[in-house]
Amino acid sequence: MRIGVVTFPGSLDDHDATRAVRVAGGEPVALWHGDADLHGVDAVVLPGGFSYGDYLRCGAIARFAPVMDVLVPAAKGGLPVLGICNGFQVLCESHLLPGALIRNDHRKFVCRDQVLRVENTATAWTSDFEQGQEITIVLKNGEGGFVADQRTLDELEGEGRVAFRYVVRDGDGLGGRNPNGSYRDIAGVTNERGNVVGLMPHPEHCVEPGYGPSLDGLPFFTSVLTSVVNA
Amino acid sequence: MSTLETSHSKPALDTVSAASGTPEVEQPWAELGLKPDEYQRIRDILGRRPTSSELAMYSVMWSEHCSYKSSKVHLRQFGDKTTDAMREKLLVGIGENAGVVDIGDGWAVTFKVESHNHPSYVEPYQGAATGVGGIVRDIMSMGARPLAVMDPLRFGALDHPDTHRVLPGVVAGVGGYGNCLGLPNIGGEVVFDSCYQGNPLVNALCVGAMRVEDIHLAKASGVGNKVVLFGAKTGGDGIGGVSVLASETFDEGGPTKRPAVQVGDPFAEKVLIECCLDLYAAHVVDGIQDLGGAGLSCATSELASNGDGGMRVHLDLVPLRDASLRPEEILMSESQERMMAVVEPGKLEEFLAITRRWDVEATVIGEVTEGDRLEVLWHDEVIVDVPPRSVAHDGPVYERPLARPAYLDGLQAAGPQDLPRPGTGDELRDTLIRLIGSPNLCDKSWVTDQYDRYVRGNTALAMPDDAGVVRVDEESGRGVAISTDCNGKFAKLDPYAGAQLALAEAYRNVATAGATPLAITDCLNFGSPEDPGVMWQFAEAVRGLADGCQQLGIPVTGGNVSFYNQTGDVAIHPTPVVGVLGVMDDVARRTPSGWKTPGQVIYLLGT
Amino acid sequence: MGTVVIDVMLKSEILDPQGQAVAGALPRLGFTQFTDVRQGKRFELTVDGEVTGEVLAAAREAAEKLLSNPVIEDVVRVAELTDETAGQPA
Amino acid sequence: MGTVVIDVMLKSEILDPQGQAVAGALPRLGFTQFTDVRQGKRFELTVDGEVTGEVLAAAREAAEKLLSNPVIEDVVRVAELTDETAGQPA
Ligand SMILES: Nc1ncnc2c1ncn2[C@@H]1O[C@H](COP(=O)(O)OP(=O)(O)O)[C@@H](O)[C@H]1O
Repeated sequence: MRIGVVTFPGSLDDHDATRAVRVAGGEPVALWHGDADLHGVDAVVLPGGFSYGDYLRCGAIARFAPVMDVLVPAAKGGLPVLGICNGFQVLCESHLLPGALIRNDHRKFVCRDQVLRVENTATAWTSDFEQGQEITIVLKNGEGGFVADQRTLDELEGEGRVAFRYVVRDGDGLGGRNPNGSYRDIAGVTNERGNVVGLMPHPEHCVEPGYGPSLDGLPFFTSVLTSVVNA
Repeated sequence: MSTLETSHSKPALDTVSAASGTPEVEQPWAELGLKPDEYQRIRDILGRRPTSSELAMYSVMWSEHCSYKSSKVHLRQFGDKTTDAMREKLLVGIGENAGVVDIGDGWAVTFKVESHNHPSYVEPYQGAATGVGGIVRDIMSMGARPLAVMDPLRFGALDHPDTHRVLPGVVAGVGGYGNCLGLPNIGGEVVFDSCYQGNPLVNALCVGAMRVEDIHLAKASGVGNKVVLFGAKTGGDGIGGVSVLASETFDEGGPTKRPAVQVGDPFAEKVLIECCLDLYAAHVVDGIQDLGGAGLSCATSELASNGDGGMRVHLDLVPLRDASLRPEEILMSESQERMMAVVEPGKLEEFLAITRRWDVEATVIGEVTEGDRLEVLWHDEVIVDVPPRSVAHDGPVYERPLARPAYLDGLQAAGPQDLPRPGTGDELRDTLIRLIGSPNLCDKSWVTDQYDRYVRGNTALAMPDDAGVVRVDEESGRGVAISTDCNGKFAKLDPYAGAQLALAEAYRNVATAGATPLAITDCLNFGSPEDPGVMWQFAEAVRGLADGCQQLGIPVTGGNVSFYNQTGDVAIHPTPVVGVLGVMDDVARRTPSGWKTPGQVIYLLGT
Repeated sequence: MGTVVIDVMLKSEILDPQGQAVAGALPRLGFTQFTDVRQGKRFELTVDGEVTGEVLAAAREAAEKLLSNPVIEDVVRVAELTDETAGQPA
Repeated sequence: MGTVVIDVMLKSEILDPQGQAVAGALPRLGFTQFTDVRQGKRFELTVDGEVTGEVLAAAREAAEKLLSNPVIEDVVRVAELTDETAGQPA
């Protein structure tokens, strides 16, 4: 099972994503932004970071990288793609996923251990979770506020395409709000087919005992191995 | 920019031959901060008056900040009091960009703490950001991959309006730059005291690792080897002070505005890190130096001084962001995200292929020459011809007068015995609440949550623990623990003991995390060295630290001195920030602070 | 040498945290007359020659394709930078 | 209801990483005519009534005091938003 991890200039968590694929039992394959070739991989991870510094808008410039020219049609054809944080932003800018990510409502970067609820276990990246399961993974972003117009939001809800939601609880230090101002507490979404998933929090930081707050990130990567076998 | 042609046609270029023929020309050495005897010494070294470019180089390299002229005589103790046993794990000691220690299994670790205090007061965000950027390049230039950063910070009173300008900017700058570089922030300090009101302290530490055989040094050797400048273009950043020179050479109107602040581009630095690591892996780098304070003046003179030949640099080949820059200004520019490498001609093609892959601009601007001179040319005219050692290493050394401050007796006599004590339960409760609610003791997550502590997935401990712990070797789990500490109030009461207390605290924090302490870095933040009282504090603190290191048996491997942290006559508390680094076989076995499960037994150790 | 100015603003239905922060800070500084603030981006693109109709058309295309995200933003202006659009903060 | 536009740009001698990133991306998208790009901020401040001289003066003061950092930025425009300054991206 070969899973590609794309490196853009400014990618930061490509190394972690590679490790997570390996820990889950897959074979990581390094993909380069300037190389318009997926090298026959079975799935792709777009990792976190600040591609091109994210100076214009997060993911806006990475979207035009040569590797995206081959990734976008492949994703439309059913290739499993996971976008984490900056990767999620790239997927939105590429219109593979709806909506956009804007500056956190409190305008600060935030790094914390965050509880999410898994809302959809029918995707290529979530099948090893239980419906409604609560997981704790790392959240770290400056521009993680998920926004879209009302119609799109209603459509996402109606079609069950909200994949993850921030669990908002009293006493978690956020005053009853989600960590970045995302509309309807949306942390991650999927496309209709369920092969493309994007989320702001970072499962790849939660796969090894002793590092990170949990092992709750592992099922993302084991799910895709199963889904590729079953495909 | 259309200014290029005009600047060339200006007749005012001050060449070596012009300088030889015009010994009587008045030069603005005093405005550049040189003392009369220092200027005379430059004339003696050169046997003529310096050119304006040479004057610029000497003035900045002989500044307190670059030459350590007031601190050198004291810092020597760090070497003198280091025994052979303490040196056992030391691969590179004081004198290089950063010290390097052997942590076993063929791994070497380098770490260092530096200050960026004054720039962070002027422009908090960019000052702090470029402070992080600078220390990370220091670590990169040793051949290492940077692993993590830390940020010991000191601010004025929390409720002072200016703190509301400085603190959010500094924290956002440290985070903005470090987060974008993909370096976990694994610790630091946030301390409030009104003594830092006009002089906040922004210290930044970086730790990096490499295989022992991959250590790189800042030296230019091998006649015919190429000198390559790579990374960002050179702009007019941080050359405010040198404008007096430029204005001498401009006929009308003076130079265009030169910014006093540098703006960081963390994306450019991230790309530079990856590019450098690819260059090291391909073995195409013979010597390397980062460009920080004093820019090209520092990089060229240090590389040449540490090497075994001379160096010739064609300054007009330096890629510019602002074409109106004069040669003096190009030599001085503190533009960020630049590096200088020495490359064998046969490896140049491969070197350039790697920089192209990362979209990093690289330009051959000179070569290593026979002989022992550093020559800088501007369109084929020689504008600098100096012995590089005289610029980089043989600057002035001062034994400044010391005097124990008179106020100390009173301060030390006023012990806690005279303080009111809580008498009732209510008073005790009130005291406790005030303590735990005070900005110096309260939870710091409002700061640290703005820093990425997880990136690269090797962080085994970070805030709120007393030491940061990161894995170096992913196979074995071998890694390092680091803590930085200092209590400026203790150091004010007794700088000798205060420095030792800082050392002891950092040492304990590393040890209790489960690591064996190996090495020390320090950032000595003080007032003006021209004040004998401050100089006495400094001397005492260094003596205390050196003695403490000897007792603990671990060496100081590098650090930084920041003087002139004072407003008018009032200096900050002496603040010798000490960083201790320890090693662990497997960082997954580290000990967090704080109990985990009910039923655990609590022991109190020590006296 | 000519310059094209491109202005991009968040759509009015999208939350603008930066604009809100400014709106919150203004009254504290004594500016009570402003009822709302939105923050957007201004780009200045330089060309070597004149700003021709062709250049403006290219700038418009770049604005739509790269400089703005139509999901959240509107391009509100693409124009040659003249002295008058530059304006003088007297 | 009136609106004041305030434009703030980095001083020309200050490094502009944002503009550089855009300048680097444009040629890759086939836009080769642009030789430089600078990125700044645009603020739109709303007032309930007319944009009077007083309002403009207040906006100018707010621009200098809060909306720009004089160490690295210049306020390049403070003006009433009219249809014409709004411009139409045809
Ligand atoms: N407080 C200090 N303790 C130990 N070594 C120091 C201290 N300050 C400076 N040094 C060492 O002196 C040398 C010269 O400083 P350096 O870092 O090269 O200066 P800069 O980086 O400011 O140009 C370095 O090796 C540095 O580690």
